[in-house]
Amino acid sequence: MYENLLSIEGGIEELFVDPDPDKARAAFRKKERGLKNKVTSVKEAVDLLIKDGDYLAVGGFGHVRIPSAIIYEIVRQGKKNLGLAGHTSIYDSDILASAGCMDRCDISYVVGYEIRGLSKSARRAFESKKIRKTDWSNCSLAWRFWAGSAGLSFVPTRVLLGTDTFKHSAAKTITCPFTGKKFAALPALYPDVGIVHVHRADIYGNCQIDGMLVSDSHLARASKRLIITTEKLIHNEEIRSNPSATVIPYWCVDAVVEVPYGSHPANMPGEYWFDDDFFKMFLEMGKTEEGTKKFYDEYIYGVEDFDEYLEKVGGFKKMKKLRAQEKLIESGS
Amino acid sequence: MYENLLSIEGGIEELFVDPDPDKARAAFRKKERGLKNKVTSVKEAVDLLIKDGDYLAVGGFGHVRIPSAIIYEIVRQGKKNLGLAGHTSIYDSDILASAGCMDRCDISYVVGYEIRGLSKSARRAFESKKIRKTDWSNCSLAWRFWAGSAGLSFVPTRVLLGTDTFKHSAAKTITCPFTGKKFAALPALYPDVGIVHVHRADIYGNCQIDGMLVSDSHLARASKRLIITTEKLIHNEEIRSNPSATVIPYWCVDAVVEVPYGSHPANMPGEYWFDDDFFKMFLEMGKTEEGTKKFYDEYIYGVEDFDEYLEKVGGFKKMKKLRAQEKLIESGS
Amino acid sequence: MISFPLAKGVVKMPDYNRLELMVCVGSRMLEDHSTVEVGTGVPMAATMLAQKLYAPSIIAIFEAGGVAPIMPGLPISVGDSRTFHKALMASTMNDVMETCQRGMVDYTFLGGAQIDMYGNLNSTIIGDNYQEPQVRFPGSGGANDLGSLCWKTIVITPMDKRRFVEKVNFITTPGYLSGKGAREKAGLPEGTGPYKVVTNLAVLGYDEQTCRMRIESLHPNVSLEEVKENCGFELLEAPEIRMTPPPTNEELRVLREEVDPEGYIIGRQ
Amino acid sequence: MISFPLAKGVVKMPDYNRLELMVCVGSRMLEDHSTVEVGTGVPMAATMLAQKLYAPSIIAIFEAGGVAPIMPGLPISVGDSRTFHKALMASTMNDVMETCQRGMVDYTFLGGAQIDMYGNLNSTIIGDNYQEPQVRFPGSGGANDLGSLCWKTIVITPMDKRRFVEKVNFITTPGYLSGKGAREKAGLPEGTGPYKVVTNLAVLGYDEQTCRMRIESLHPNVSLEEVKENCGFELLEAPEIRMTPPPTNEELRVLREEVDPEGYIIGRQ
Repeated sequence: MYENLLSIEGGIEELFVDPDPDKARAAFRKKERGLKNKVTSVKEAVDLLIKDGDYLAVGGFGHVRIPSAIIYEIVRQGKKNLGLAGHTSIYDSDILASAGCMDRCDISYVVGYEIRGLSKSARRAFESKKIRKTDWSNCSLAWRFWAGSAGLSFVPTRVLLGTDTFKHSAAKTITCPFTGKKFAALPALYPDVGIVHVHRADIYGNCQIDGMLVSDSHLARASKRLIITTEKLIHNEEIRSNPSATVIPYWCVDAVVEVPYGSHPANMPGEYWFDDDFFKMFLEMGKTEEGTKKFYDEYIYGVEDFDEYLEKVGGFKKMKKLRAQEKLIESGS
Repeated sequence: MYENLLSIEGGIEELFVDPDPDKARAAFRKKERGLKNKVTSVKEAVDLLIKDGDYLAVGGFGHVRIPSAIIYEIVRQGKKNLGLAGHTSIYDSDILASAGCMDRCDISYVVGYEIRGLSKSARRAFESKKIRKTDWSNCSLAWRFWAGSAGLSFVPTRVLLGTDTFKHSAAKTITCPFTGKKFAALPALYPDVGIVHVHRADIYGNCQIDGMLVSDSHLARASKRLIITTEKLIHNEEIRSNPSATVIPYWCVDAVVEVPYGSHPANMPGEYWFDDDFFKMFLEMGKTEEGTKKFYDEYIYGVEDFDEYLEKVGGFKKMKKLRAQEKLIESGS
Repeated sequence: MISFPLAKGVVKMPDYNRLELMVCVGSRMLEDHSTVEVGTGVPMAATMLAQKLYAPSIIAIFEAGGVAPIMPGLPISVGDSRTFHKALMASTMNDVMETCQRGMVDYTFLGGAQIDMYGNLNSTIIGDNYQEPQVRFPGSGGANDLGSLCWKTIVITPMDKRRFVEKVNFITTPGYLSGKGAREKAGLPEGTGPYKVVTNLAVLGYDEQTCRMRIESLHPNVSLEEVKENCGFELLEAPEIRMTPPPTNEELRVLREEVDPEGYIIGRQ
Repeated sequence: MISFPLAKGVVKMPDYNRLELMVCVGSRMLEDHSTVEVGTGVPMAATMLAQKLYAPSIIAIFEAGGVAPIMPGLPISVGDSRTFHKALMASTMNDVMETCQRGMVDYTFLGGAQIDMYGNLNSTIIGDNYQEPQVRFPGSGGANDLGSLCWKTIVITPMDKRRFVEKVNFITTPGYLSGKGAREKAGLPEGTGPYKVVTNLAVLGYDEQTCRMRIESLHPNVSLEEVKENCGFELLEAPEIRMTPPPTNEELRVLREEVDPEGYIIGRQ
């Protein structure tokens, strides 16, 4: 039964983040435990908490509930050599990769926009060897976050096995000591910085999210530093009146920024629908390098902050329209 | 780094449940997928879904949110040779063990009533070799449920290691293929029958729980059959109006029974407080075998069903008092 | 062996395009009262059509956590708010995939850029150099997870020699890998694997003994030869090859008016 | 070596019992703004008293999922509704223990039936026959998890030779196991382990070199000899042994009136 114990197979690509749980514990030990007011600005959060070379994990689902304001600010501040967990990473990874902020990526889904097709700008970035790549599946990254949130160095799973996705991952096989069966051991993923956009948070960072969590509760816990943007700041009493709704506790959080419409052009469940026109424009402009450059000049470098960006993309009028679409309210016009 | 791969240490006690994930999958494959009305009675649920020799897992926290009506009915129907996950198992395991329904137990916590002290009746049962025992910790059982809910055969953890709890468990050590570090591998736990008391459920078995879930979302998923008792049946539309609140989906569930006050004498968070007088009486009666026999004769064999039991323990008047205590309402008298 | 008389050159009805055809045929594959984990794109439209016509009680599951929604419109993403609209549960990716891993999900419904005779799917790269490929596709997304863990994998994809290839550039998602028994040997759950491939020309299945792809039914006005010509590997033939019933007016109406009025899927021709 | 003059036979003040003493002394151990995972029994009372007097912002965590409640009264159970009353989060056992496992929890605060010189705790059995013990205690509960995973373990337990033993019958919860380095060798997280033992006679700590238990402060009117006489193994002594300040009137008032008015803990003498 145990003859396989020593015959470990392994993926051949690079493991970007050390899964050692004791090193992670040493980092978590230093995190603030007290209830401190962590409210800050997008600019300051990115400036103070994201360093060149950091490995990032972004919450949401690529074009759903993503922290757009932080992503844009990372580009605006010209952060370099970032790593990224490309976990159903769509607009977020495209913006970072096409701007040249990244040099490595754990990929489960990039380049594609689901039914909107592929992004040319993302393809240019990811087809180049300037971004070192290691492939995974969506849930293998989600399980890697889980293993990190659980303070482990690995988790056994039954995915990846037998495929080139395994070969081009950094997973290894492991034999179950009870059944002798073969599993894919996935290394825990402890991002340097997690970034999550939520519906509501208090000043300490206790967060509520409506709808699917995707992997965000684990991603948030596994991250050594965590930036929260929130549609709304709420009073701590609201958190305490419904403690079952807290999906990310304050102790994971290092910065809280209130950014209404902070996920535009993404869908924010229950709040606003995709900005389809914007995505269409973005994918069209992305077809050429010049178009991409123009997009960044106009929508990122050309604005001071996210509020100015919102005005540029259509302001309150547009937001009202996206809200109506999300709420399934027929427009009168 | 891998010299330890073959030096597996293992606990010496019995592993009561097969952790083979493919055998579990074969059982789960047969479960009903359709939305069927599963509402039934306590009597029928126990009669049809619990067989002599089955291994049970009980939700809640031993004297908090436990499915008392089902526990009593198991005794009333004289089920035999049951196994139990004694996962913070207090009044539930005591009732089953003292009645002679059990012949094996994975123990993390039995016999004790937290600050109320030890139970003599439970001690008589668990100090006898009639119940075969294997020891664990609370979260090692919770993680074993998680591994079951995740369709695995094991999960690595950093508990139990170095102790007699490990020695008298059925855990094994495993070496991480990434770090070479030693972990305790816990075998997945797939109970034959899970039993969970919830605040609200619809007729299909979609469940909502207020407050802490303890391990119930995983316990429910890992169980091959699942009985739900609920304080209140609610319409499916209520479930659909707040899908984030569903903690156990209907497909896990085989029977739904509406049992108001169904956790008495336990605390039902948000609904009613412990019946302290009842626990005092139970622990006092349990001091002698005669007292224990008298308790069963009076409160279990001597009543037809849980409604009759509720009348015996004080009826609406008592329930109103326990509600007031839970709601922190000063009584007028 | 072919049980109906159709020859090449018969005039094709112009009243539906190949995506509409695939969506309609795909929608008939799903058993009512079963669980299906729905991939992005065409499978979403097929599942929604199935719910409206054939399998009102099918339980659609989406990898970001949505379970059994009543979809008010075609989701753009398998993680958007339509995938948990009036759902039975809005959960997490881990919960959904763990549900698949413990054997509770009957079908998964996927797309794919390339497929081989064993149903192995490539959605990662074209080219030999992984770090510098000719084309970078999205990668697995949830496809590897779902194709590994669900009992039966249904693929919907149009058919041509560039897609149906002898050897895929990269096995993103496991089919039967190198043939019978290979999945189990690799460690994948027992008894899982490819089930059907819905294309614009035919419905394909798998030979039980060899796990190789075979032709099971031909779409209206499509000949066996045409199917073979559009496939880069040798296709086996089922003992009896049927004719796929053409899309019905009802299917097309519901698809065009209710499922995808904006033409996100069926307008991509 | 003893820095204050106290002899055996001094009349003890009768104004508090040994449980009140332990709770008051225990309540002073916890640093404000730290995270503490609270075990059942005496630790709950000590933590609640700490919150009211010394560490208003301490973050109490309970193993069933309660995080930072504003407790309206003493919990009877570490899983009851008081442990999440106006809490910051009502979560799961897995979440709480995983939080401990990843190094976010500074202290755990436990009771125990037996303890040895390395701080190993027994709460499982008395007797040599595991399947048929003389006494069956509850078992680990969360104690093994917490004593394995939290950074510092504080134990509160009254002191006598049956409790403080050379060798515990059963190591339920790891202290330093067999001495320095043994935890790490066993696979437990680096840098964790026993921190203090609060008894009715003294506060004990651990010698850094040997990981053996040592006397750090004597309670009012307790002599070094008395402590040693009530211990079944050789106790080391800290370089400087202090006197524990006695329970203050304020501590006793709050404990009796606000924390445990029903005497669940302090009335168990």
